[in-house]
Amino acid sequence: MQEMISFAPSSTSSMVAQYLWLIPALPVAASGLIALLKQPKRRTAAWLAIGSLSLSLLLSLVAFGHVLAGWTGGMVVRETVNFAWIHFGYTAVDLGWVLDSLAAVMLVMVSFVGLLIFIYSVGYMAHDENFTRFFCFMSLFAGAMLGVVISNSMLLLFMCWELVGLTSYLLIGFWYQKPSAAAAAKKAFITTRFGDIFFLLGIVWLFSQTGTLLLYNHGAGSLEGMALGNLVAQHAALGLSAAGAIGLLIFAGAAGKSGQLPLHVWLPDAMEGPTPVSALIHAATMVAAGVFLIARVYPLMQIGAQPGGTTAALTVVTWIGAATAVFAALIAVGQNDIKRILAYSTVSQLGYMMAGLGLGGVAVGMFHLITHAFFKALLFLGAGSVIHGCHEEQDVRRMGGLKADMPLTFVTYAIGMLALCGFPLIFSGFWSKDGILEAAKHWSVAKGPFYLLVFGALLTAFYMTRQVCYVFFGHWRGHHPAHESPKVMTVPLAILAFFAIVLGAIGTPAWPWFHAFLEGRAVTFSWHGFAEPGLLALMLTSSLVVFLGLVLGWWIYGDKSPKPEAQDALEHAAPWLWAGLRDRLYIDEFYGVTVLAFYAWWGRVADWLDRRVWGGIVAAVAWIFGLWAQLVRLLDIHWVDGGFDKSCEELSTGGGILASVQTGRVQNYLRILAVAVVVLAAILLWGSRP
Amino acid sequence: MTGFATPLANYLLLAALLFAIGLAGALTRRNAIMVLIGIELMLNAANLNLIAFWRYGPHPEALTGMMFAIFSIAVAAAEAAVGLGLVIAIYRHTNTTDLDKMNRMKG
Amino acid sequence: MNPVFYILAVLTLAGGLAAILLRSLVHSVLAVTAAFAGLALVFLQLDAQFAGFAQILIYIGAVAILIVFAVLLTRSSELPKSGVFSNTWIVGLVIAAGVFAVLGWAVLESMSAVPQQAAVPAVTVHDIGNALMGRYVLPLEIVALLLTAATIGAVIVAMHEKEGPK
Amino acid sequence: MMHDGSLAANLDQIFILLRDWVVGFLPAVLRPAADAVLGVIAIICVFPAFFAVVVVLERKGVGRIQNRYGPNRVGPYGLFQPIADAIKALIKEDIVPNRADAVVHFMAPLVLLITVFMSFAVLPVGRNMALVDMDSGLLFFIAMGAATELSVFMAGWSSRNKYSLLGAIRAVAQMISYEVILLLSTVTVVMITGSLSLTRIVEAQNHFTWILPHWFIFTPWGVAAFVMFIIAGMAETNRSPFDVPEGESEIVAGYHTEYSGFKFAIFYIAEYLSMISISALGATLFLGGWSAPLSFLNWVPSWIWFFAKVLIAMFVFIWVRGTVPRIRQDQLMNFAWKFLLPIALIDLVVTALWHFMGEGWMRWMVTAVILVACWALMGRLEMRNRHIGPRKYRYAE
Repeated sequence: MQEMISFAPSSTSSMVAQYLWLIPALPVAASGLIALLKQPKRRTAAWLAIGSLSLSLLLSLVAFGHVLAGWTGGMVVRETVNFAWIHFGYTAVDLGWVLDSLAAVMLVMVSFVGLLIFIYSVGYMAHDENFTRFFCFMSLFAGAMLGVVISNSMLLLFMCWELVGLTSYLLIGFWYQKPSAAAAAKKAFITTRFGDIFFLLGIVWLFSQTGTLLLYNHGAGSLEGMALGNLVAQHAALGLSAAGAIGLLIFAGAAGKSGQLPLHVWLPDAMEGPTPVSALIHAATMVAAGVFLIARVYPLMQIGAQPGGTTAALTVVTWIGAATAVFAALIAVGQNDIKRILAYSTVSQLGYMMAGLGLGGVAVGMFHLITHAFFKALLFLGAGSVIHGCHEEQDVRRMGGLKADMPLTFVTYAIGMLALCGFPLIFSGFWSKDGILEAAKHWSVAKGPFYLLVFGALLTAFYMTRQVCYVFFGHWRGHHPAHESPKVMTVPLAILAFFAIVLGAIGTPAWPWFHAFLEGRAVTFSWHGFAEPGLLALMLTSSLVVFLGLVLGWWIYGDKSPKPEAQDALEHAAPWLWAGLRDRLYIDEFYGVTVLAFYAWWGRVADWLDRRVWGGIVAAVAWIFGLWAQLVRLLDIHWVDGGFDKSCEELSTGGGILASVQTGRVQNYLRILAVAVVVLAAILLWGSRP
Repeated sequence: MTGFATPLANYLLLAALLFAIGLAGALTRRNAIMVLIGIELMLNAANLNLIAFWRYGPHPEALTGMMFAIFSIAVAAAEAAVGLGLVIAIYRHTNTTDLDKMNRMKG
Repeated sequence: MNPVFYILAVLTLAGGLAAILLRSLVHSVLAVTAAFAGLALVFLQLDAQFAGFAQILIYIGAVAILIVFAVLLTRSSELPKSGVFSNTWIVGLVIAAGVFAVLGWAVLESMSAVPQQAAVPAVTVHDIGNALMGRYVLPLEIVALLLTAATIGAVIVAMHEKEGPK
Repeated sequence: MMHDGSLAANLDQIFILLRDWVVGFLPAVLRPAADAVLGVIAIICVFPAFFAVVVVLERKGVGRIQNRYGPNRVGPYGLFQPIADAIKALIKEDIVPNRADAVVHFMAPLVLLITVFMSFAVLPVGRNMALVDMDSGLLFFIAMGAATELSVFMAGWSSRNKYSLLGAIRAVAQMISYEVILLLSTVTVVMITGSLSLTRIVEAQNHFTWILPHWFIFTPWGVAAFVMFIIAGMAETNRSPFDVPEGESEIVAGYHTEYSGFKFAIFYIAEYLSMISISALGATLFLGGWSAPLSFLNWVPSWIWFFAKVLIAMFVFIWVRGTVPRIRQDQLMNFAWKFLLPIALIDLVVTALWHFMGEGWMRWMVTAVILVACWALMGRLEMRNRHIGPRKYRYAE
């Protein structure tokens, strides 16, 4: 790290920015240390991880305060620290980090949620023998994620991005002895890689066009004026500008990470990992990384848009987001695994965020990201607590009536659920989702997304109600009676619940503090925020939709706890639809018969090539050399060896002769010595005679 | 103790004779210890040469010969210690100090 | 001509001869000690006080004692049945004579070349000390190291497998 | 104190004047030789006489210590006892064991006596009263001391007697071990004065601040060196408590078991003479030789001071002999190699410190502290490992 500092050239960047690298570095270092620990050293590992992350949180808060101070001072803070990593030829590979409002917000969110989940998992993983390994991976993940957040160079971002992917793989397959877990891990890894290929292509293209990897570099970065101008000027295929094309490539990467259609398949399976992992990685932070990425490269997507208008790239993002939202919500209705339901809801919420980005700009999407991070983490931890309490039971049909057994979990879970549904006015989810809907309503291109998103909202409310009814209402249908979880698990729940409520306050139309902060505008409080045309109507409709969903859910599933074996209520009504929903609309099967089948066929072809063609060539070469070797061997035996043995005999006989001089008697040697001296001296003297 | 005029040659001859005697002792006696004694005598002869040349040399104040002699005396002491140690060790293994009997290293 | 030198020379040579001729090993040790003493006196006569006394201190005080101990430890003090001279003693004698002949010849040859007279050098022990601590400090250190190594080596070599060094 | 005509000066230099007067009668050619001869005669007469005094002193002193009268028959207070002893020794039969090695048996005491006498040659008995003022007198003295070992061995080996041989081997081993200590303890003085010449060393101590002399024993390193010197001296001369080589209880009388009559007397004399010479050296090195103990006592002839100091040293020898019990062989060796040697080396370092730290109370503090600390530390160590230390007696049960 030392040379980073010494490299850091920008004298303008403040102390805070100079030392920003500490925030990701601390957890990474912690994970390194934990990796060196012995397995039974649980307390040390936990303390290292939590301590380092809380330090990072502290620093993040400092950074946030720094940006905040700058903003209230009325200027947009964007400090970068860049340095050349490798020089070759005239170009250099630059790395660097940036501190702006976006990064600051994400830093605080990631480190805060991460810390809570760390504390939670101390309780959750208490009985796991690989406790230390778990925390090693977790802190590595935290470090990588924070790295993604602060990185100012496409390359650094990609490194951290891949590191995040790796840790996600490791943690999904944490219980590698379960075949399903191992498979899920592989699936996640491969699918996300698939997206990352496009991402890498985008990066390369960007680098080749702009000649710099840095995003912001005092006007010379690839996201700043001149470079963007060039990018938008030149045209790629099918009417896209280079900027748009690159944007779409990067979006492909983001889609892979954020489980957008059609790459969402890995995310539900990822629930095979421990629940804290699901909460941290697959709900709050990593999956949000895709959204964050789009937000980060937003200028690239946005450039070339007329005021009020939009660009092709953003349109694509919007449509995919909206589609994903509805699609995943639909599937979520048909699931019975508590965590899978949440997983699909995550996917759909991510769809919302993407749509928000595409429709209303960075602030809208990011606001939903932040709020969602909190309440979804809350929901997952609640689910974990439920699973913990029900002795690793995950099927919602085998639960029920837990609101009596686990009151604290119930309350917090309910809060999270309402926030997710977007229960009006009180809960943060309402405001963030409302922002998206509003943006959709005013979208100039098409009304489609708006209706999709509204329908998604309805579904969200519905399937969450269904889940809660199954889990908390009715009577207990499991085997062993459930029990409330320990403090170390419930306290984080409470904290998250608190934030799930209050966070909404910073994004209301009356006081859009968050949006202003991100866009660097001044903010004032005024009720007139609500006075915009149609806003109230919209709020009303969305509230109505939510209520409709809740009521529908309660009406269908209500307080009647059906037998686990019994058919689902919807199944009665429309079996074919239900089957589709239950089987996730056959996406996996579709991939099975297309992609996987193709790969299998190609594998067979390659195998045939290997055996027949290349194998044959290799065998032929080997045979020729074998023949040659035989020839050489004959030569060796009959010719070379003979000569060698002869010479050896000669040597030994000669040695024997010489050895006879070695009488082994000191005095003989002494005599010979003396004689030699005499002779030499005599010669010397004789020579030196005048 | 300054002698009036003993020529250098006398000292050299004395040294030569002593050296020869030492050598004879080393070559003719059976006992290993006697060989060591002979070697000591030879070393002493060499020392005598050094001192004599120092005394009669052009630059006695440079002390070269003297130093050489002193160092060689020290080295001789070390040599005696190690040599006798070896003799004792050999005696321990083969109960003899007779060199004619010690020809294990015969080639 | 100086009688002192001849007396000393005779003493030294007699010591040496006795050392190699006497049959009893202890006697020859004593004789060689006499030779050492005579040589030390010759050093004194050569105005090399320091060297002379060092000679006495080391050879008579240390080496002779060392040899005596070796003699006692190897039970060589009583006379061996087979004679004290090796079977081929005559060869050794001839060679020694040859060496002496060559050396003497060399000395006589170079008689004219070397100076036969010299002023008494004004060298005090102080100068020797300065030289040892100045020009010759490195050799001094090396010799110190050598002596230490030699001592340890001798102890280890002579050490009996079980009990400590004698 | 130059040689002016004053009475004190004449008294101080009386022997020199005497010699010059005697030599004055001879032709100039023979004078150097005559000087030497006279000096030798003086030594041969004076020190045996001194020896006689010491013997009486010892026998009476030890008698007092052991709570008996000691010799009190011959002459007043038994003062003529040594003369009687001498006569007895002379008229006794001189026995040589018949399997003994006659020549060596005869030579051993002579060699001993000669070397001991020679060592007196360099001692400055008084102001410019050293027989030969050698540039490296100290080295000569030590060399002579080393030469005595051989004679001891000769004595032990030649008289075909296992006790003698054992005693001789013990004696030689002990002498070699303690010679190292002796040498190292004297080196400190050489380091300070920068000279091996004994007269020069005495001159270096012949100064006074106010009335107090600059003797080396009045410095921390000096004290340490002096104590070690005395201990080593006792061991060198096989005195109690280091008289293992002639321990009556174990080996009859050590290397001179087989000696009797006059030869034995010579051993006896030689032992005491070497004792005297060692204590004389000690007085010369540490007690300021012939210099006066207090500045205003300068008028007293220097040789009186010298002999007084030697006498005091001798008394210490006798005193120790009377009080301290004999120590075991292994204790003796361990004491030499594991305790005295390290301390001696440390003392060398300390002396160097003293030399380079320059004037002032500081160097007194530092050197003293270092020495005491090391001494205490080593002592603890040795006691804990029980190499030296209190012996456990097992009484008859």
